Amino acid sequence: MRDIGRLVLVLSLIGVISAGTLAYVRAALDARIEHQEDLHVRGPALSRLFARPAPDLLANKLAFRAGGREYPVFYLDDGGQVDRLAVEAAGRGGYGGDVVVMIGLDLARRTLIGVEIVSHHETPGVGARIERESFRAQWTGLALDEPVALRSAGGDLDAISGATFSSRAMVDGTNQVIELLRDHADEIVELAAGGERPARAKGGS
Amino acid sequence: MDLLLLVIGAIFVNNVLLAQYLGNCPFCGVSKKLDTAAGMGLAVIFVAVLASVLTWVAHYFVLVPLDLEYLQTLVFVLLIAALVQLVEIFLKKKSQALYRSLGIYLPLITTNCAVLGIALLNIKHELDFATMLIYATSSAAGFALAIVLFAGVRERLLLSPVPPAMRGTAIALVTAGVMSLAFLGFAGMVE
Amino acid sequence: MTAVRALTHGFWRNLPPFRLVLGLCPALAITTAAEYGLGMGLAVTFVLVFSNALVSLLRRVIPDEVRIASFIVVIATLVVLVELAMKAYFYPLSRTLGIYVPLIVVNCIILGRAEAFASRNPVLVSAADGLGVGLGYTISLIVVGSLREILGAGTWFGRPVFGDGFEPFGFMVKAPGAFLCLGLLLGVMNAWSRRRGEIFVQT
Amino acid sequence: MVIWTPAIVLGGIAALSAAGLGVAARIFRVDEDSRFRGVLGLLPGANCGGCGFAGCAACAEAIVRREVEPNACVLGQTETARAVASYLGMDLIESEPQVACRECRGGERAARKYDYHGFEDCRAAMLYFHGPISCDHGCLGLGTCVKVCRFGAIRMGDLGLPVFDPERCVGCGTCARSCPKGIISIISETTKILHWNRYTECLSPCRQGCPAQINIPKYVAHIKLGEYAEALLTIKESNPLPLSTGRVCPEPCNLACRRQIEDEPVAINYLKRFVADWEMGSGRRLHVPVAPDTGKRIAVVGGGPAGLSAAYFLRRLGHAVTIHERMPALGGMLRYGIPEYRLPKRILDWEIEGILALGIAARTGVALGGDFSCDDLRRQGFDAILLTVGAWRDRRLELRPAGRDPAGVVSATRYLGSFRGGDVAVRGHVVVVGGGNPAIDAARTSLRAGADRVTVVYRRGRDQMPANPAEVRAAEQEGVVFRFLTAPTRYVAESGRITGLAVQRMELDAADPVGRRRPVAVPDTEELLACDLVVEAVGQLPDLDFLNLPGMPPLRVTRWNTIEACEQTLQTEVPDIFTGGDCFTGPALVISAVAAGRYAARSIHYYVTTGAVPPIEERQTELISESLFDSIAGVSAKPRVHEPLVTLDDRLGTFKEVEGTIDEEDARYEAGRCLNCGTYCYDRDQELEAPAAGAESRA
Repeated sequence: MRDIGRLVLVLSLIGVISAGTLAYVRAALDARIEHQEDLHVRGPALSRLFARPAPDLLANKLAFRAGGREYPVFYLDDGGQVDRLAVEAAGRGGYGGDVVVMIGLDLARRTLIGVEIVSHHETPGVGARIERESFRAQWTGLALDEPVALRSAGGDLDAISGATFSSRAMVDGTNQVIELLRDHADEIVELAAGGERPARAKGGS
Repeated sequence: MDLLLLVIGAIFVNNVLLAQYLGNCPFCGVSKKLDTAAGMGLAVIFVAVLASVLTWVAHYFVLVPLDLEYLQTLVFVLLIAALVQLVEIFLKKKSQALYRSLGIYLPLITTNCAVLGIALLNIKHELDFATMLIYATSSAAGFALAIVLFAGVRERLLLSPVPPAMRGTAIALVTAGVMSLAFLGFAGMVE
Repeated sequence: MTAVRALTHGFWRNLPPFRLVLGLCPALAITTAAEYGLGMGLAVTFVLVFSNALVSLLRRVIPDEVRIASFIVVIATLVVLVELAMKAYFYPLSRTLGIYVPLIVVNCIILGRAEAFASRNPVLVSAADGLGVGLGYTISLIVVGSLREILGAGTWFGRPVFGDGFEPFGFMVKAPGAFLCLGLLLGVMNAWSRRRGEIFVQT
Repeated sequence: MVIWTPAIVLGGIAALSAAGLGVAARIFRVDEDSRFRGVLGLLPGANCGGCGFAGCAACAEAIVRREVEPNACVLGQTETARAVASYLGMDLIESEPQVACRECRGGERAARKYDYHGFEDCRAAMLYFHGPISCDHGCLGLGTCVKVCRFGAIRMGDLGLPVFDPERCVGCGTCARSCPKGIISIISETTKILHWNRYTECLSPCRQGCPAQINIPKYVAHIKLGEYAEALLTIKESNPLPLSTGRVCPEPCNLACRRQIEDEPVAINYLKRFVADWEMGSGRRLHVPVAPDTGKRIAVVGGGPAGLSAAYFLRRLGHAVTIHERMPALGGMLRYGIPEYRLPKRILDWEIEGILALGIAARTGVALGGDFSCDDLRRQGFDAILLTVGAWRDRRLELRPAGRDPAGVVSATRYLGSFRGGDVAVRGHVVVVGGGNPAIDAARTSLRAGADRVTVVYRRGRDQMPANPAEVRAAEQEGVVFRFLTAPTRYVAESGRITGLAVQRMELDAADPVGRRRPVAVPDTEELLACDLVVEAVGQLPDLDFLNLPGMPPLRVTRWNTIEACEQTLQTEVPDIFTGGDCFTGPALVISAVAAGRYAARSIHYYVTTGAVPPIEERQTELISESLFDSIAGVSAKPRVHEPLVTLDDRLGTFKEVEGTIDEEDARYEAGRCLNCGTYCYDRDQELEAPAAGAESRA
């Protein structure tokens, strides 16, 4: 029995020390990792949506929790007024998993500025064609108040032929954002305008 | 329909060995004979499914609630190592027949990236429990398929006049490349 | 076995993945470009040096039944450290290498060196061995990566090497190209060794 | 806070895993070969699969079962391989090279069952009626081994047989496994030394006939090609004394030679002597490979041919050997029994020097029993003792008046031994009693030492004489008188000095179907031979008196006064004591002693490394009976090379060597007479079919 005690002791000690070290390092690097993630993952999408260099935009970030999900939200508050938002959502049902989209919103005109793909795992050459400018252009100028749908489901958007799953995931992501805005637009604007940072977004990997 | 696509995708299109490059060391080492390759394939299916279940549970019931996802690699690999060793000890004592056909391949699996890879991919794709089971099984089956096919090819290769410098692992890798090219063709089956 | 000899062995005699046909998965998966090869190689080197050193330190403490488990925890800790550091400082690289960074844990070279060498040798020599094998591995990955990048994308470390007229062999950066490239390189190495009259056991 | 949660979680999981493993390891304990654990502990344990086995455990098991070499692990390399090899007490490939070699010497010579035009692969060809050739040992020549070799070490030679490049071969054994005929083996020097003929092998008759089982066709073929070093090394795989045996061996191999069916046997011993002399004349010694040290110490008691041979082979197997010799110099009967004119001492010295140069220690002038005991040897740390004390006690005629020798009567061993310096003067008429080689040696020595007349008295006929016929012939040429069917009856002495020997005519009784025909005295035929010296050469016995001295093991003695030991292993009843040579068999040939030395070395090697001596299955002891060869088609008569005897004038009155060495041209010619036999096949001088068919049609 003493042997087993020794086994347990040695392995758990190694485990404890490992976990402690990692937790410490992780805590020390957390902020940096999140910033890096924003800069490299969301930055390109953001800068294309708002036509500005990404580092300027990343500071205005908040994480909004609704319906059991967390949505990273970036906002522009030129001249003190929060008028434009970019909300990220994971569109479900893609062929290779979630399609993460970033939707630009113009609150004043209540329209969509556009859509950018943050990440996806679609098949190159097939589902990956959702990245094409010509496909995404359909989003620009859509009204913010109604859910969108593919033509096959009675809506206005043309799906990419052969990539229905991928197109559907984009629509799903868009509708999540539209719903979020419908229910919580004021809270978000208030949060952003107040400059009050909510609890930091939990950075997954 | 979705499930069928998932299965075909996992076995053929995204074959663990030939498209995702996972588990190549035993692929080269153990594929010299057909029966060893088959044993290895079965052992991988067995362990990959078991490990997937264990790591999936650990992930969603321990790591996520405690916000410790960054320990994923560490916890998974520890669990898999312990699991494999346990199964081996158990099989050796309880069923000599099963141990002979499967058990001796188990140690190889501790360091088989295919098993850890499948466990990590389950989480990365955010699969639910049932889908995860199917995905893990078919991915591992893809491994088994590839290694068995490859062993067949290698047995024939022994008879072929290969330039001296290319004999052994070198020609095996080139052959694997050709097989991988063939598997690339499956990409058209889905979508 | 002195530290210097341990260090130099990794460069030719034990050069992975060619001489030691181990650690193939990353060698195949992430060598689509020279840069990724360099990144992966350095990550592996870091893990190897420290895992060898730690295992060598702990070799007398760890009981046999949990030897593999303990080594794996040590290695995994180092790998997660690399993973975190890579995310914090080389984010794009960490995204490209993706799942293959955590998979360094099961790279047989690392556990192999830990068991075959570090668990029997003093700390410094073990670390030197890790450095040697790691650097050898890095060089191999860079070579494979360069070849695949130059042929498959027409660039080297991201810089174009051919004129505009060059049509890259897209095939080289895909899976079949990886196997083919590694196989042919191995063949070339064998041919060279044979010319030099070297004899070695190849499995 | 941030640190504690993960620490507890991971610590918990780790503790659970460890507890689970610990408990499981105890509940599900399985007992296994202890060596397996040991080997597994030495392997890296990374379970990478690089070796081709399913994990380190499977690899360890294969190593323990000796299915693969200790260096099977690709990860561990030299350090691991060395550790595993030393743990198992095995030789490591790295330190002792193993190379592939082919046993068949020409499958194309075997009779064909059908023409094969299928897939160029031996294994495929074997599927059709067990291959196109009828010989079980014959190479099919389709080159499967060439294709499977990963190191390019095999190529197809001109003769349609694979040729192995020892420089490239790593001894992996792939070719041996792929050969469907099983005629490729992976062989190290150690395996060659430990190997003895089996009935299941392809063995030429001469190889079966030689007690030492020298691979005669192989070295003869080397000589034919002018590869003298290879030829000599081939001989030295089974015989460390080519210079001596090349001079004194009566060639039992020759009796079996197939060449004599058509003309005369190949002069095998001349060829052996030729290459041995070639080495001595070349001024440098060939390098003889020695296996890495095993750390075992063996004491050899007796430095005669058996002891020297055993010491030589034990040393080549990697053991530390010390020879203990009673006489002031090594060589035993080679030195003290065989006269100078047959084996010059200078040549013997050179040969023994070469053996000792392998790293063998020798203590001379120390007698077992008098100066040291077996217990002393054990105390000095010897792991095994080999007794090769020879047969030094002379049998005596029961003719001595009052049990005392008159002056002028001497035993052959003492007589021959006294001529070491060659300065003993002999006068008058010398009578030698006996018919063995010692008798002839004594007779010819007497002539050279100045005797006026020499008579050999032997109680049976010429054909029953055990001495070499060639020696008898040479002695007659030199003037020795032989009195066959004559037996001594009593000594005639005057004042204590011999003056004559009374002898009686004998005749042989009716042929006994089993035994030798016994001589019976013919009554009333006694006559007196006046003489000045009588040499009794009527046989020798081992002198085993030392066994009764203190500190000696309780060894049993047979009724022939030889040491009792197991025929199969040469191990005595005391496990660490082995024996061999004349003291086990009674007086025999030098080449038999050499063979016994290697045989004892094999047993001792297994005894000190594994603790037990495995028997040799299907060990070949008798000639394999032949029915195929009552004539040899396609072989034309080709005379044997002449005997290189020195002229009679040069021989008499001196102890100069009587036989010369054949020259290179003759050696190549004589080697060309060899039919290069396998068990069933042989080389023809010319093609058989064409002329025969032509002759028939014309007739």
